[in-house]
Amino acid sequence: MILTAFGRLLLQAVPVLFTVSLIVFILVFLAGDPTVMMIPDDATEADRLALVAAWGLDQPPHVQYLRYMSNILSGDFGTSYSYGTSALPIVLDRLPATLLLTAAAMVVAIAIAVPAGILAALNRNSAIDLAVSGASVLGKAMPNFWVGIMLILIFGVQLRLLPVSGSGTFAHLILPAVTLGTAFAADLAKLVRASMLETLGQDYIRTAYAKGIPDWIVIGKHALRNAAIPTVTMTSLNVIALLGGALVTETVFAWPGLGQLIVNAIYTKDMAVIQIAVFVITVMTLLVNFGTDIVYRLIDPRIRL
Amino acid sequence: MSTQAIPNSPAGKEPVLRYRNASVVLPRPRGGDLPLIRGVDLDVYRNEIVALVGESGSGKTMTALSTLRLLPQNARFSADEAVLNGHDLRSLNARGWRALRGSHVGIVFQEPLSSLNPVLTIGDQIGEVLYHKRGLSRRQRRAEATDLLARMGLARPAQLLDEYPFQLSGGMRQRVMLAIAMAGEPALLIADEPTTALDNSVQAQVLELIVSTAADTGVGVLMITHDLSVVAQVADRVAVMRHGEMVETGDVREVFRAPKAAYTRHLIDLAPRIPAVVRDPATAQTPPAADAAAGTPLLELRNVTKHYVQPGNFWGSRTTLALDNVSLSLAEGKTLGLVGESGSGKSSLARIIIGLSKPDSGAVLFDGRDLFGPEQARRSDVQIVFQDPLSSLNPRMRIVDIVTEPLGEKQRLTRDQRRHEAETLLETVGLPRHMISRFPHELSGGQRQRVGIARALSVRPRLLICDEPVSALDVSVQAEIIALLQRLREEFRLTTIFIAHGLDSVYAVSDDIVVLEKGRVVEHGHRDTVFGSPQHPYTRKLIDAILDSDPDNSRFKRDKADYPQAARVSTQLEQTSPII
Amino acid sequence: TTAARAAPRSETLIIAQGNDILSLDPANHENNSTESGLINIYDYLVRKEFPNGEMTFVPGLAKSWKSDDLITWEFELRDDVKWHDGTPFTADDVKFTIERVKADQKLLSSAVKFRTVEQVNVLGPHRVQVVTSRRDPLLLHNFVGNGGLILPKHALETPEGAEKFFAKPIGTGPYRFTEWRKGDRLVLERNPEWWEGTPHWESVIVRAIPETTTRVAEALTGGVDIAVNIPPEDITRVEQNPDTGIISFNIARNFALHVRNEDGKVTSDPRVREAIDLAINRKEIAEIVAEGYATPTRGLFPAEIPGNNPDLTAENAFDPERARKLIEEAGVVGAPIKLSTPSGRWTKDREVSEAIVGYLQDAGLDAQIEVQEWSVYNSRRDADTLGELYLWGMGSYTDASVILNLALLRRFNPHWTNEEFVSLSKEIDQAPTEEARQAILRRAQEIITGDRARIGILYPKAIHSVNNRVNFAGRFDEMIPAEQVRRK
Amino acid sequence: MTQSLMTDTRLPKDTEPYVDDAHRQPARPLRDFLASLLSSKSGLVGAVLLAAIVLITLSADILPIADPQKRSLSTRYLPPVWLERGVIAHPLGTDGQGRDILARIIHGARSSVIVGVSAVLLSGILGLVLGLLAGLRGGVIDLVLMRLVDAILAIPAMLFMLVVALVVGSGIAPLIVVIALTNWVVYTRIVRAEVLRVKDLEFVAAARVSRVRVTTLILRHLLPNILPAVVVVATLNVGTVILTESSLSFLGFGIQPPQISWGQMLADGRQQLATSWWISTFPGIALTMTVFSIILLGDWLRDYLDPRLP
Ligand SMILES: Nc1ncnc2c1ncn2[C@@H]1O[C@H](COP(=O)(O)OP(=O)(O)OP(=O)(O)O)[C@@H](O)[C@H]1O
Ligand SMILES: Nc1ncnc2c1ncn2[C@@H]1O[C@H](COP(=O)(O)OP(=O)(O)OP(=O)(O)O)[C@@H](O)[C@H]1O
Ligand SMILES: [Mg+2]
Ligand SMILES: [Mg+2]
Repeated sequence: MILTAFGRLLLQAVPVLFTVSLIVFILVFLAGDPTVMMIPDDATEADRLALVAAWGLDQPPHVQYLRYMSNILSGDFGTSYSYGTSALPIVLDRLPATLLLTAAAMVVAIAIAVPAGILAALNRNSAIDLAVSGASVLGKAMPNFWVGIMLILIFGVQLRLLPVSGSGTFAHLILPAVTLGTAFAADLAKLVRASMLETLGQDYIRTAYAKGIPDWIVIGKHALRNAAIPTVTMTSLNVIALLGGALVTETVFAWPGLGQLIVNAIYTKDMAVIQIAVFVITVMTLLVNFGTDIVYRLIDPRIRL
Repeated sequence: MSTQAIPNSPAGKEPVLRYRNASVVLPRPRGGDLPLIRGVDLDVYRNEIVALVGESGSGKTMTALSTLRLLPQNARFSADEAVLNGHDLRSLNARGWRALRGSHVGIVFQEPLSSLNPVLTIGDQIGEVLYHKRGLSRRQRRAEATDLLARMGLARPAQLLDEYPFQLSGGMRQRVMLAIAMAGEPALLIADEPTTALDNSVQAQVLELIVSTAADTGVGVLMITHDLSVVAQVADRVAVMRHGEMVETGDVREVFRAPKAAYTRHLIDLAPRIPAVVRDPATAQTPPAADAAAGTPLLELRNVTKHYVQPGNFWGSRTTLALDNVSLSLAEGKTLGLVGESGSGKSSLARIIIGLSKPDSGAVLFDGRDLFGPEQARRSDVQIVFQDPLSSLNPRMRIVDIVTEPLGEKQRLTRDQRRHEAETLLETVGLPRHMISRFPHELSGGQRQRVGIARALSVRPRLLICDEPVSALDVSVQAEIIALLQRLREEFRLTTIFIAHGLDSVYAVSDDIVVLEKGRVVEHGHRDTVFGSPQHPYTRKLIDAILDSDPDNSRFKRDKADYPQAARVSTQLEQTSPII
Repeated sequence: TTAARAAPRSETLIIAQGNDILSLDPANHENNSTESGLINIYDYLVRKEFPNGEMTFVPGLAKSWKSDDLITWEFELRDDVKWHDGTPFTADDVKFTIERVKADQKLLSSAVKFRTVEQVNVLGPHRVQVVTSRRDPLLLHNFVGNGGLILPKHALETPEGAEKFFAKPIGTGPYRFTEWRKGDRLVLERNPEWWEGTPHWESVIVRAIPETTTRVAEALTGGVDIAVNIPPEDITRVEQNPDTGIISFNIARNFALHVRNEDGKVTSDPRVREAIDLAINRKEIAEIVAEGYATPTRGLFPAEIPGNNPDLTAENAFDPERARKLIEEAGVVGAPIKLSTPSGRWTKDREVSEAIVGYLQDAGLDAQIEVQEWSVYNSRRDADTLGELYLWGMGSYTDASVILNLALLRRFNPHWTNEEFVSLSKEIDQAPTEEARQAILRRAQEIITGDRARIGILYPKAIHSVNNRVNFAGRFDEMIPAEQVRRK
Repeated sequence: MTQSLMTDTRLPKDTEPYVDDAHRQPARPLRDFLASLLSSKSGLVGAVLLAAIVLITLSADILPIADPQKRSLSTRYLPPVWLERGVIAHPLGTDGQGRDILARIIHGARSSVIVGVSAVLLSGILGLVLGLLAGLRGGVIDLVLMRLVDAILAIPAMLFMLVVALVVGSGIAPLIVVIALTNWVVYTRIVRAEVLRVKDLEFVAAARVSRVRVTTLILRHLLPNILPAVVVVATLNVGTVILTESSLSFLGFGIQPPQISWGQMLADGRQQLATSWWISTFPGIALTMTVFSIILLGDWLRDYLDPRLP
């Protein structure tokens, strides 16, 4: 079954990657001449044209695209205009930081949302429920950069508990992960609450209660596992959203993830880097979908891969 | 009526369950109380099967759930007396209830799939009862669970432990449920509509099992059902509920022979009976031979084959053969009964005739013209009434629009004409005119199904297909709808195809019967021929599974030995002071 | 790597810049902060310093240099310099560096560096001769700034080439390359064999912190020792913080309005252009928008730049009455006029533009601001579709002669011409003395500002936060060489 | 014995919950709507809040507030009126250019709300059409559309932003277009899933048996049953889009002066968060309240649109 799913993944990947590369190419092409941004202020127009020719940007677009694609097929993923080196390692360099932050943010989100959602569902219409709903609305309504800066001012500057920015140690991870995590926790808590409520109303929960086993087993084993599927779905969607880099949060915390790289590449119209970055994101997205399917299967034996 | 003995109960013994003047009320959101059950008196003794009957919503399930305190949130239970296996239910605290559940009372719910946790193995679901209720070790649990499953008549019980509910058939699931309920060795077993979701033949097996379990372990059984044939077949005593109250209790034979309450009488009148031909083929009427020769049939199917393609594995996909070379014909004005197990292709056939799906090969001739040929027949001459009255009505359309929709947009009816038409149609199906401006969810199940029939009738069809039009309805409503269909059939001179699970009702309404098995027609003939002398073993099996509503004619005989009082020493339950 | 990581915080200098290093190749970037990082790894042949606010060249890898005709230049190189891998530094490396920049069109410095160089001759292991195509009084300027850092021939001319080299580059500078975590930091460690003595810091970290608020927070908490570009409104906070102080100094940058004067634009009328010039209260902008951290001016080059015109001051430049009168005379009262500006590219750029728009409105024009994202802004400028006025903060120049670069003029003021200006651009190469050369440059600035093709507004100052444990005064060229930052 | 089936019900029927439906004719959708809204606490709070915001937005020009663009060097960084140095003329204080925060919030509401609502409308409609197409047609169209959706999700929105800014220019309209261009996939996915769900319900089969036209099938049977889910998502999406605008402002791409938006105020004011907190805090509160009210309204709408709930 896993092989089947993997085969499907490969089948899906080809058309998606192709579509993506074409759209990105068109967009970057429309964004105009990258040399305008590259060339020094005091260079002449002739210098610029020489640069254009050196990069082959004077060719008609379809020729450029075909050349690009055939290079890719022969394993050459292009050279970054701004770094002057191969684009692939530039992108792959950023991947660990992005993946780390994504994972940490998800851990934070789940650690907050799952207990909160369960508590709210078990105490429907109580003060707890209300508090969870209120907090989740707040979490959803506050812009990330604002939350991030507030966290820096409070925990970094005022309390001096945590490092302000950067990466490297576990302490560096906390604030950005919390910034992202709380935003996702808001949505997730509502979802956990809803799916717990739905699950708790199911016949098999009544069966479980009728067995006279402890409540925590009914909730933790019978209900939670069944309520997990939508949670997993949303988590995977969030992971996908984060794979492109949590641009705002990365910028605030000077976190060296993909988001900053991509945005700078977009600003400088660095075609090769944008293409590879989007490729990598697409591949990661497909992998996450694949992983999600496997997790579904582990949670729920009825699901076919 | 506090502690007086209930008539016809085995006197002088302590019952496993004893309710006196029990009631459950639910506070309404805007004040006031909604009584769900009122003043219920009920006794269940060891090795006794008590059937609780009544129409939907009469409070049967509430009564049962109150013995486990699984009532809706906020619901309040009160009683003059409520004793289960020696424990006063009125004074249990949360831990007391937990201790009671599983080890003193076990329950089997109606829907075997949804009542089992879909993501846990069978072994796990039985094992946790064995662990928490009987403290068995891992190895003991496995052995005991295997033994339990084997006792429930399941083949290869050891393997089953590692399987999941979805891998089991309906009957197997219900056996597993029973195993779970019995795992804690309870004194009282509650079975809430344990067979409603099952096929006729599987139903018989499960009932058999419940009866034998009661006989083997001496457990008292409270069996909830609305099917009187089931009651007649298995129950020792019967309790009839209506509107939350107990209207009659008594020995099953007596109740069936001489029902006291008007309501009970009404129910017993509706109870299905085995057609006489089945018991005595001699009573069969010979089919009128003339019919066969009479001209072209209205509907004729020639070698219709239908496959469904489902997404399957890597490259290919799975195909299901839903209809396999089906040929049949139906003369004008006749009713054809279509029977067969679930999944045998009945609905597929209906969808093809109605034009919702295309056959892979074969032809469907309506009035001599090919429905799928180049020159298509008038489709509006064929209409359908669906099984589920709720999902077959658009929840966001008013009844007036629903019933007049088939009249078509081309006809350009004015608002008033439309209204008038709708009112007439409602009247035809016996609904008050004013209902035309309602939405489907504002109607009861029976009313909705009447709307479905009105919609089908709006274009004056010549052929009406009823795909299980009553299986989602209450017994008494079922009878109403079938009676209505009978009447309309004559009134409108309809040719009808009638699909249903209940063979007795199919027999009652049909002229001819077609039996489908795995998409193939295995038998086709006059109803008396098919029921009286079935040729195919499959048909025989179906007919044998019909239960008769006659307590004297029970198939589930059992030994009613006297069991000693609670063999196991019951654990002392934690109690709080009585809440009354 | 481990040495740098293990270096105690007290032995580590951490500098926070607004953006990451763009490249480790000194010839392939056009970015001040990148250069500021790279000067710790590589060395220049000559260095520029600003004693008494005047730019002078001092020895670097070259001990001395001379040229009699401004065509043939001879450099005497140090003979005690070693690359980080121990290989001795020779004249071949200088020749290689210059020729590399000239040869490879893809290198960004290629367009502007060593344009006049015709030949590089190695006269001895530590003597090199550079021959230019014409008299070039500015040749030394080529050896400072982007593209001027000297690279090792032996390490770059391997079959694996540049990509391999720049993965772990070596230089002759005071610090060795340890690690570049892209988007995060450049980590350097002490080069104990440096030719000028043992470097001051055990390790140096150059961090990229794009968000200003975060950079300030890092400075306040001591996470970094120097944080560049502190916004004026945070100055008090930094100063009141017991561990930090503010340094502020002149830099090689100016804010000017570039004016399009082609037919059909309201600014084609010289009266309108003059009115715009007169309408702007530069002192107020400097005082209030820049909180005093800028010098109001009508000029285009700050005083440190050779050839700047000191007469173009903000004195008496503000005359709102006359501005209004001119607008009325020109008959363009209420005429729409658009001022394009980037936002966040230079300190307070948008706020300056907003203030200017306010003055133009006071003068009777219907002025509107048009804010554009930086890369869009560049493309628009290139496509000549910005507003009648646009703000530009030109910088990082070392000489006022860029003003007479006609190609550059065409990129920034495509529709403005002036005969005298064009002839000045031809004369400048023939200027007999430095004095004459600077006179030409002063005249050129007078013409372009007099005709209001460019209207000088401010010379902004750099504002950095510096931790009290270190001393750093700031440099006019905005470089932060780790060696010039000292522990107290 | 088949008699029992023929018999009419002899027992009296249950009393009907509705004795007479006369009061329901004609239907009063508006009254039902309002009644439902008034009886829901969260719905009411959300509606009142949102109505107030919209009302203030609409009357921005006639309210007695300061000119939002008026810069005054003498009034820079004034705190809110209740703090020391605060003045009544600037109740919520002023920013670094002496502009009145309250006036800017009120005027900024307009662009924030316009962007939120129009981007959601535009992407909703686009997503609805494409989702219907994918769900109903299936096959190759479905395959292509869904791969396109995958692709759009992987491509950074900033790229679209940059291209549109270059090709069309910046401003509110391009911003809306860009958000719509990347946002429609959300709706396409939902609509497609809903179509696939509803398509197989029996009432759709019944409509097809009735030979209704395709347009009727879509308009009368599919859409009304799909829209509620879409509407609920859309209400929540409005909040998300308003937040997106603020994030874009943070990155220098949002609504630019002279137009005012909350996102821009928040982003500009973030640097003064430590010194003059009011500059970005009040727009933040306005934004949070708007999103809050929309979420509350969305929650209520979900219940209201479910015909099975009372
Ligand atoms: N959770 C609940 N909240 C409110 N009312 C309820 C709830 N569950 C059941 N009821 C009501 O209680 C009454 C009795 O319900 P109960 O389920 O006992 O009926 P039943 O006889 O088992 O019907 P059926 O044959 O349909 O299962 C019904 O009117 C039902 O509407
Ligand atoms: N749309 C479909 N796609 C794939 N397979 C289908 C589809 N509809 C029916 N089948 C399969 O075709 C077979 C016949 O199904 P059909 O619904 O006709 O049976 P049925 O006799 O009506 O059963 P039931 O009594 O449960 O309604 C079954 O195996 C079913 O799983
Ligand atoms: Mg029930
Ligand atoms: Mg069927």
